[in-house]
Amino acid sequence: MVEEIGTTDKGELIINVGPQHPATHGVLHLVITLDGETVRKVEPHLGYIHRSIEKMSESLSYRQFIYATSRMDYLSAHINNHACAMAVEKGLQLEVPERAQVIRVLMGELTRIASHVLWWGAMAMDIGAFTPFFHAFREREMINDIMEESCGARLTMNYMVPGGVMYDIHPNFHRRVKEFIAQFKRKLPEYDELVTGNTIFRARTRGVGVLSKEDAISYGCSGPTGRASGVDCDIRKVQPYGIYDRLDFRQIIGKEGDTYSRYLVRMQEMRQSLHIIEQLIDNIPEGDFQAKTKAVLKVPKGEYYSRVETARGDFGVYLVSEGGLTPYRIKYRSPGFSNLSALDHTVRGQKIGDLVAIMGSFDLVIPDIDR
Amino acid sequence: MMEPGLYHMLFIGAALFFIGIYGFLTRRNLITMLMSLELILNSVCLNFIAFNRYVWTDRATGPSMSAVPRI
Amino acid sequence: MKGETIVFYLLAALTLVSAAMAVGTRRIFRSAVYLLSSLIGIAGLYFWMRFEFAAAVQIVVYAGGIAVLIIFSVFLTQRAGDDMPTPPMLRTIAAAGAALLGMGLVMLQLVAHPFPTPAVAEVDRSVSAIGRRMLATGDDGFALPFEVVSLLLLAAMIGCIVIAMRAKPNQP
Amino acid sequence: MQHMWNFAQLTDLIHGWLYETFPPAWALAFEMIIVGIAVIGLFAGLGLVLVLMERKVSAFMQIRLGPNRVGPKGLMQSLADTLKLLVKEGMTPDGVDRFLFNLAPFIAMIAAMLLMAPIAFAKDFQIWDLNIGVLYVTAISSLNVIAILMAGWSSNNKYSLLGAMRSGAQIVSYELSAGLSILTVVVLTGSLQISDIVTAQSNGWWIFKGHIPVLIAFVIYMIAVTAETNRAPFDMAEAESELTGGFHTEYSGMKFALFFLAEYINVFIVCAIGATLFLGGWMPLHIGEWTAFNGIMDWIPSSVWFFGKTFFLIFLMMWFRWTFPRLRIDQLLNLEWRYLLPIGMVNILLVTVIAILKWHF
Repeated sequence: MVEEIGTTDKGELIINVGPQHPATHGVLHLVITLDGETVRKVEPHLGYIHRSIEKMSESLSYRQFIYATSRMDYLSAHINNHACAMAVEKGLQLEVPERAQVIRVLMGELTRIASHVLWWGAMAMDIGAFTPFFHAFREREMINDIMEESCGARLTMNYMVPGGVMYDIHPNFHRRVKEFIAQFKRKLPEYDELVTGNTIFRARTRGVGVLSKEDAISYGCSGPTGRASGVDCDIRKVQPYGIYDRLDFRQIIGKEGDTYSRYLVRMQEMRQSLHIIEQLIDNIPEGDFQAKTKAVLKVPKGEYYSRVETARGDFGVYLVSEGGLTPYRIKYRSPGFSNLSALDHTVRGQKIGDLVAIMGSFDLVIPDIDR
Repeated sequence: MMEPGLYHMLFIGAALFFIGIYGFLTRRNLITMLMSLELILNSVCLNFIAFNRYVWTDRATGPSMSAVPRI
Repeated sequence: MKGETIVFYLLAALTLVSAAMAVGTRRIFRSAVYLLSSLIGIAGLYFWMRFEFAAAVQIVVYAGGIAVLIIFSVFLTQRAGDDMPTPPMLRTIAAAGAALLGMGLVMLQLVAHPFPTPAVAEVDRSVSAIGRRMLATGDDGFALPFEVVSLLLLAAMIGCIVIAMRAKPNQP
Repeated sequence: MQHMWNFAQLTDLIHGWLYETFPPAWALAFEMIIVGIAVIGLFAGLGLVLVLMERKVSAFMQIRLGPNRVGPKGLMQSLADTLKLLVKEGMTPDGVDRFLFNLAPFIAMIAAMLLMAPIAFAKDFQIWDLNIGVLYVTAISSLNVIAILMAGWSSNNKYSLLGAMRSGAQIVSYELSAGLSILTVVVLTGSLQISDIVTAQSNGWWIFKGHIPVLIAFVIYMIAVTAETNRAPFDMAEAESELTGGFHTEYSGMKFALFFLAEYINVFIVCAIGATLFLGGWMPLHIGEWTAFNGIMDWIPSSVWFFGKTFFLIFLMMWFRWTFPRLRIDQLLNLEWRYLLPIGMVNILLVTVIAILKWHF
């Protein structure tokens, strides 16, 4: 490990970016080695918000541990919960009612849009444009309102339970989502106008931070970050879960693997998610929203794995049960951790400004990296 | 104190010049030596301008001349 | 005493004191800042003598150009925060002696030499007059030095480009 | 009606009274004091107005309301902020070069104040109409970079140092373009004096009279001064997402406020110079022989014209700031050296030809 303050023998500057820094969007600590403005090396230092969620889950019941995962990737709380619920359902061999399946996917896709919208604003802010952030929050607020009504919370929803969802959707849900779809369709071109088409933005992102397909695979990059490099890794297509195999949507795959293509992949994904929501919103089947389960869940002895596609990529839950009241061991595979590992490789030789842009395009959520 | 005139300016010029000389002789660092040289150059410019102001006022030689060492 | 006189003495003090501090201080960055303030004092003296153009050029060239250049070279080549070593006592004394001796000799000459007082009315010192003079080819024109300086600058520029070019192939 | 707004009579009155009542030296001293107070008052007032304006403009662009609690419609917000900054503890971190650290904000402030001198705020209302007005502005504004370099270096912080280095490279480069575009108007007018430049536009502003080259010069000027005042999209020196705060990372309290104020005053000054050079300063808009229209335009006081034009340009700069992403440092320098400077150089040749052949109106 290098000395954290000072200069190297070659006269390179060593700078701490973080743990509190506007560009890291959380308590990530990067020790960067600079040659003038050029980044020579990036060393992420983790652990500033490690809450040992995996260990904590071992002492929580099968109903409770799900809620801890909302605090990991808090922007995809629904989708994280979905993965945990699925792992438990696999163990219990529960059949989830159709209505619950549809609601889960609807909520998941709304979450994905909310997450991507926030990322869009934050990335623009990283590159120096403030205004998109506020525009992004206008749409995100609508989704948060929908969530609040149905789930009772705006950020850490804890809505998915083994066997379905916790409550039925709110009567206003249908109308509100319709309003959101109309609004979002109107605003997406505005997003493109404000950021995508901007010459400065393109100059800042095109050809910057190129991650080749091979590197993306070897670093285990998933989600939009991996797909922008051409990796075919959308879990919704590769290993469909829930009702995704019956839905009509495309997996967005980029070519260049640069910051701009990561940007475009996410912009396209928002459109795809909107398309999924449009397919489902008028076809929510009647029926139970939750399968009948016992009051105390006991997952039979065995190992269960479920994976979902969160807004950041491949999220996996590996659950080992000894047949007791709590999981014997839980391991989460979080997309952010693998994506962050590609940062050093991608950033070397770029400028400081690019470091920020690349980090923004990786869409890192720090609690997802530091569990 | 007298009304400031040519002699005052020349005194300042000379003092700057020798402050520059002193710096040039004591420093052993290229950049600081360059800085001392700047002082010397400026004392020359100041003299040009002062002479133009007080002695040969009929021609605008001073500013023009002082532009040359400045470059 | 007139207001102008006070202003003159203030400017003179600023110039000389900061010049002395520029050569005296042991921190190289401070030295650059003192040098700049001395040069701005000189610009003030030019203003005082009603040579506005020369004063403005002085500020443009020194504050905008040379001071920034010096500060950048300090940043790039020196450990700017460290104190510079004090020069050996002998050299300090020798340099001070030489400077004082020279100063004394010059002052003797200055006092002894009577300068002629101007007989002719003041000439137009406006920017356009200076501009005409710079490009005049006549007896007191400055076209030749001007061109020579341009040539020098061109040579310096080409030299810079050559130095900058050489580093290229080594870069990754 | 317009005489009510004519400051010339007021200033003449004060000038005459002072010189009748007191000996010349005292009268001069009193005039200096009056001007000093006026400048400081203007300084503070402009700072308050501009900060509020920035916040309101950004709120407008960002679909929010902006400050709306202190005073009617939040008008007193910047006053409250100033008060807060005044009473805040000014921290000095360990290991800084205390002298330079404390000096830097004042240098920035003094440079901004000195810039006020040659600006013609209204008809015959100018502190110092010196014969090299425009050059003076260029010269003094280059002092600003020294303050930034001092602040950046003395903070003993690498973010500050990087910000200062960026800012130095940026200001020194963009000064060339700004200077060249100022020169186009100087070439057309044949004078560096601000009052001459304004008078030359009595029959039409240079941006209309000077054909396309002056328009190009105006665009280059706006880009270059945006860069010179370190405002987005060229705010490399601050670049809060990269360098947290650039050269003023370590500053707090009143020292920070001084930097902040100096930045806004610099914005005002460059816009005022832009308005003076290209948009006719306090000259009203006249269109050819439309006597009635011109009469109405004349009726609007000259100070309103001046401030209207200046604030329009300031609004333009704020618009840039809240719309564009930030450039990268190498792109920034490329823009200057590869595009703006060559264009400016060719442009000034064109303008010279126009001026010699008297093609302008």
